[in-house]
Amino acid sequence: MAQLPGLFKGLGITFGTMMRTFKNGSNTVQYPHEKEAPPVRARGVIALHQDNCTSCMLCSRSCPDWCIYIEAHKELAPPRREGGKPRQVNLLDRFDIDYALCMYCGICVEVCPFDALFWSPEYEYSEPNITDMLHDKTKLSEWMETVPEAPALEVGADKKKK
Amino acid sequence: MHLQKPKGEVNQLSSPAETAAPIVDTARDAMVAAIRTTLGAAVVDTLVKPGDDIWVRVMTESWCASIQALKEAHAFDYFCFLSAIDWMPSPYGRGEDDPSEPAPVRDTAIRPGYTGGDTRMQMLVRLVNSVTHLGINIKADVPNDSFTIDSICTVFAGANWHEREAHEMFGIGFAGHPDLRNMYLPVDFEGYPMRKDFPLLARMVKPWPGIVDVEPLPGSGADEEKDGSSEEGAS
Amino acid sequence: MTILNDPVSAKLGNRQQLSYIASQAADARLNVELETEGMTLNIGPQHPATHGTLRIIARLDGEQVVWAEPSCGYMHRGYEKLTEVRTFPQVTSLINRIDWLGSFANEVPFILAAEKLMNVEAPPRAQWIRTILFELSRIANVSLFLGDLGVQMGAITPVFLAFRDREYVLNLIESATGGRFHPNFDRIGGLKDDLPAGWIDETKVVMKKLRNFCDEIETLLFGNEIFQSRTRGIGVIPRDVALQYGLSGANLRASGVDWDLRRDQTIPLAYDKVDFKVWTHPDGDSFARCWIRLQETREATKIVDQLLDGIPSGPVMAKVPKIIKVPEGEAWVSTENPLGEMGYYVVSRGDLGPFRVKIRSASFNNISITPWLLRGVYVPDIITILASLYFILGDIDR
Amino acid sequence: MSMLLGVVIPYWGQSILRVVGGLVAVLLPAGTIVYVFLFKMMSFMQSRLGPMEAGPQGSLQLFAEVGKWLQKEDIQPTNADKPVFKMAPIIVLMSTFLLVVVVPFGPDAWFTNLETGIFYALAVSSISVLGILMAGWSSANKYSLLGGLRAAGQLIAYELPMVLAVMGVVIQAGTMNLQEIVVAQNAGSIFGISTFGNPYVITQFVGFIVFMIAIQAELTQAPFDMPIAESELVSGYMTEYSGFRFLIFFIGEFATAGVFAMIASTLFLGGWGVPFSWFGWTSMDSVSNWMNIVGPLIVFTKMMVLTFFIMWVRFTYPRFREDQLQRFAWKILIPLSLANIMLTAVLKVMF
Repeated sequence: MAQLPGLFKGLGITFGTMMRTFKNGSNTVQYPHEKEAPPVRARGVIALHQDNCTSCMLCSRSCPDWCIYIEAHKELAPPRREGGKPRQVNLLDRFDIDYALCMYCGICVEVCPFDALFWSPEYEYSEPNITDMLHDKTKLSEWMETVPEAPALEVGADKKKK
Repeated sequence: MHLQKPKGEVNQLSSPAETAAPIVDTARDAMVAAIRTTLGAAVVDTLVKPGDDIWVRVMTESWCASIQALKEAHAFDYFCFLSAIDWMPSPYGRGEDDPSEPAPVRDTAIRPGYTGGDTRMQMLVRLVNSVTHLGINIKADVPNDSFTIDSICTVFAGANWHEREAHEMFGIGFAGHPDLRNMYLPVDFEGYPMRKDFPLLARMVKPWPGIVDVEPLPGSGADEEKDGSSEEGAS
Repeated sequence: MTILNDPVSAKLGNRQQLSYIASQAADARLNVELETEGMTLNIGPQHPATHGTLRIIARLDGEQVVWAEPSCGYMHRGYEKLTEVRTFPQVTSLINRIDWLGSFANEVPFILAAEKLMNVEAPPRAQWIRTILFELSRIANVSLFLGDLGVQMGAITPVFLAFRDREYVLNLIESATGGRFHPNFDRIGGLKDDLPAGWIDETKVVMKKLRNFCDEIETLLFGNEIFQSRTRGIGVIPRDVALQYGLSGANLRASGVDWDLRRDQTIPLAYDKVDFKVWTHPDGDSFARCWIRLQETREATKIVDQLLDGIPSGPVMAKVPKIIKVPEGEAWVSTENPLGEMGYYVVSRGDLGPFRVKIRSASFNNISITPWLLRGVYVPDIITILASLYFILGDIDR
Repeated sequence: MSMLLGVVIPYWGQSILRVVGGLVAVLLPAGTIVYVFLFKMMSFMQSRLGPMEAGPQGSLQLFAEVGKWLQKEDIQPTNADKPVFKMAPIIVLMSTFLLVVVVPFGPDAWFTNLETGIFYALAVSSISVLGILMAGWSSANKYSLLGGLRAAGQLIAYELPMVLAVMGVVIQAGTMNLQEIVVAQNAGSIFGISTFGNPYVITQFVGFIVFMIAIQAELTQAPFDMPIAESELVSGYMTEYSGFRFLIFFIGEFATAGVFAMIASTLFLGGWGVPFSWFGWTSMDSVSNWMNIVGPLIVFTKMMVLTFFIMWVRFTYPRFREDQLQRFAWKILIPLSLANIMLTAVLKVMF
């Protein structure tokens, strides 16, 4: 085999691959019919947990692309304890992420101090019209259902979360 | 040929660096001393950060000659890059100003970096010795009135494109460069994009979304705390 | 330290010199014999061989190139300017788009430069994982190069094999970082997160597949006599010219310069913990460049394997303030990226963002040699030379 | 062809049969080659499945493609030499039809039985060069021009080894009539063993290899695809073509591959016949009438085997450079085939 000129060995590689594909099937996936599950950490779409959001603007300010728009107003909520003072809370009026601008860096999810933003591996939300790529808070909240549990860490990882 | 650099004491917990013992980098100190002898009066200032790098600032007039001398006498034969630095801070900041309010006053005083400098523009070249792998950063002032300096194309052919880039981005002229055409920009482009006073339009066309604040509670004073307790949690 | 395993070159002796003389002779022959009117051929910006939008204006005499001049800038995104309006954590999301095939490798030198200025060092576990991901992005990048090399020469199968096996590496990068192409996983002081469970075992399996892929490509392409006749003695870059133009990475090592930034500089990455070969080749021709990259991919899989066995346990993030202000100063850090030496000269003014970032990308220097290199070659050789120099448009134009 | 399966066919019937048969003989192999080799074999060699959506296993993909091309706008460059530009693809396809005319498919199933069939085949196969040159010149595109010129240089260089390779067969068979070459192979014997007849692939092995290499170059398939080199010349002479005209080039490319493979199987693999000794046939006259039905299938099978090799090489190898290709043709193939002719002539005289 080693004596064969490279030309014939090359033919062997392509023929071998063909036979392997016949036997073991292809390496490709017939996309609309079968789908590969993206990894748990995949940055597909950002989901918003509205109850946790205090509209602190941190995500909007740390976004490199300026694609998060937040509007909110203050309101008085009933006190937590009986007889306490009414609390002042921020209520979200608008929480939009423009996915036409977003570059999926994940900084907003990371800076959120109240765990209101999550990554979901969902990826099928392309739109024929670019303006539809602006997801409002209702749509972002709907993604919450698809947010997976954080994966277990590899051996040797520091167990306590920072 | 494998240069063992003394590794600087580095603090994992980012406590103040003063506690680290002073490090001596004999190889770099010797190199700087040698360079001072070779270049003589052409050297304006030098800086050695032990275990890190060498900075040498040379006279504008002897820019090309110094680099030639460094290449020939000290075997800095590998041309890494050539660029320029505009030391004038940008009057626009990061483009996060509120357009409805008067623009904040910014400090635009020119404050040069390592090895000093007297002008707004400074050239920066990095050369490496391909055998000892010792690198050197060479700086030179670019005169404020003419923005022109000698080309080093004749010394390092690879500087050709870098000088063209610096020319169109910073507006620096290179005397003796064979072909100072634009590399990236269209021929009729006006202005020098990398100069600090050239506005970045992407940050001008729309206001920063972070400017918007939470609307205050109806009836409360306008000078109430701006956006709740959340910001403190971050800082 | 030069390790040479290429039997043909060993037999031919000082091939680099010989073919350099031959190319000079070809150069002299130009315009002497059979002088014709000539034709200007505009290759690109939309051309299958230019990996994007590089444009090469070539003056031809028949099929021979009289002069050729690349014209870039069709993809200039002004990253140096953009970094000036971003904070340090925001910059990494931007710069991993410079060389989009090996994006994690772009983040590392910048983060190291910022860490150098802040006098912070990532914990050992973070350094090891950084190094593993760095090598994985090298494998992802160069394996595509090996496939693409076939397409540039008209063989269509290698590229599909490359895509097939690169997919495994991208899956690994994605499952660890969350991003297939733009991981944005590196943080000042460490990494965003630790590895997910089971990742190490998966990686070991993939590294075996990749070594197998390298063998396949070696047989399919490098052993092919047609491939050899197309690349041997073509586009010869002698050592001194390579240094003058600032060529780096495999292009420089193919010209016989034994210099690898992974080995030859002290850098807070785990390269000093592993045992690897730095391949060099004396020829300096297209074949040498491609061959070095093939060997480096193999070597990278071995580096990953060694690192996987010895990852220390511990945290992956040093203690850094939540709002990062980098102290005033200047720092230069460069690493041996898939395309060559990639470095950042970071100037900080003690602000949230950098004052000036000079991005020294490998492809810019690697391509700047083309006007010199393309003189006197034939049109098909333009393609093989460009393919063997291996550039990525984002890395030229930044 | 006046009698088929023992039935006398009137002249109008013959004409209809010729037209239909010609179309089938060109288009059917082309379609099969595209589906089996280009869509499926190439995909499997690359660990993928190829088209799967149109029809079972994507078998109707070709019709979808044809439909797509027919819809597309027929773009003609402003500076193009329009009449020449329009005519070029037709000339290329025409040479394919002219070629298939002399291929015998059975004892009586042939379109025309020329005494100098192989001479005619080699002559008309060069017509496609004209079409390619016309396409390259008239497109008003430098890539097309370079591609056209490369094609011309290459096709001329490879005509010669091809003719010389066939010469060995002609000497051995003693005839230029393709029908007689088929009979000579199937009725013949090697050293008295007539079990396999005398397919010239054995005795003319060198000629066979040279012929296959030459048709690989003639068909501009990799490793000789410089005229259409998509990574250098975008698509060479086809760059400016779109829609229906491109479709004609496309059909032409694969139909010519099929027809050349048929000619090669006729010259070297015994064509439509099976070794006559299997059925006790001795000469052309004793061959069963059923061979007129089975023959085309046999030719088709042999053609598919040969095309498999052509395509296998095409999907595996990188391409040569133009000057290397010329050197290969003139310095290796031509001396080789000349030596083959001399050897054949000497052996012919000896035995």
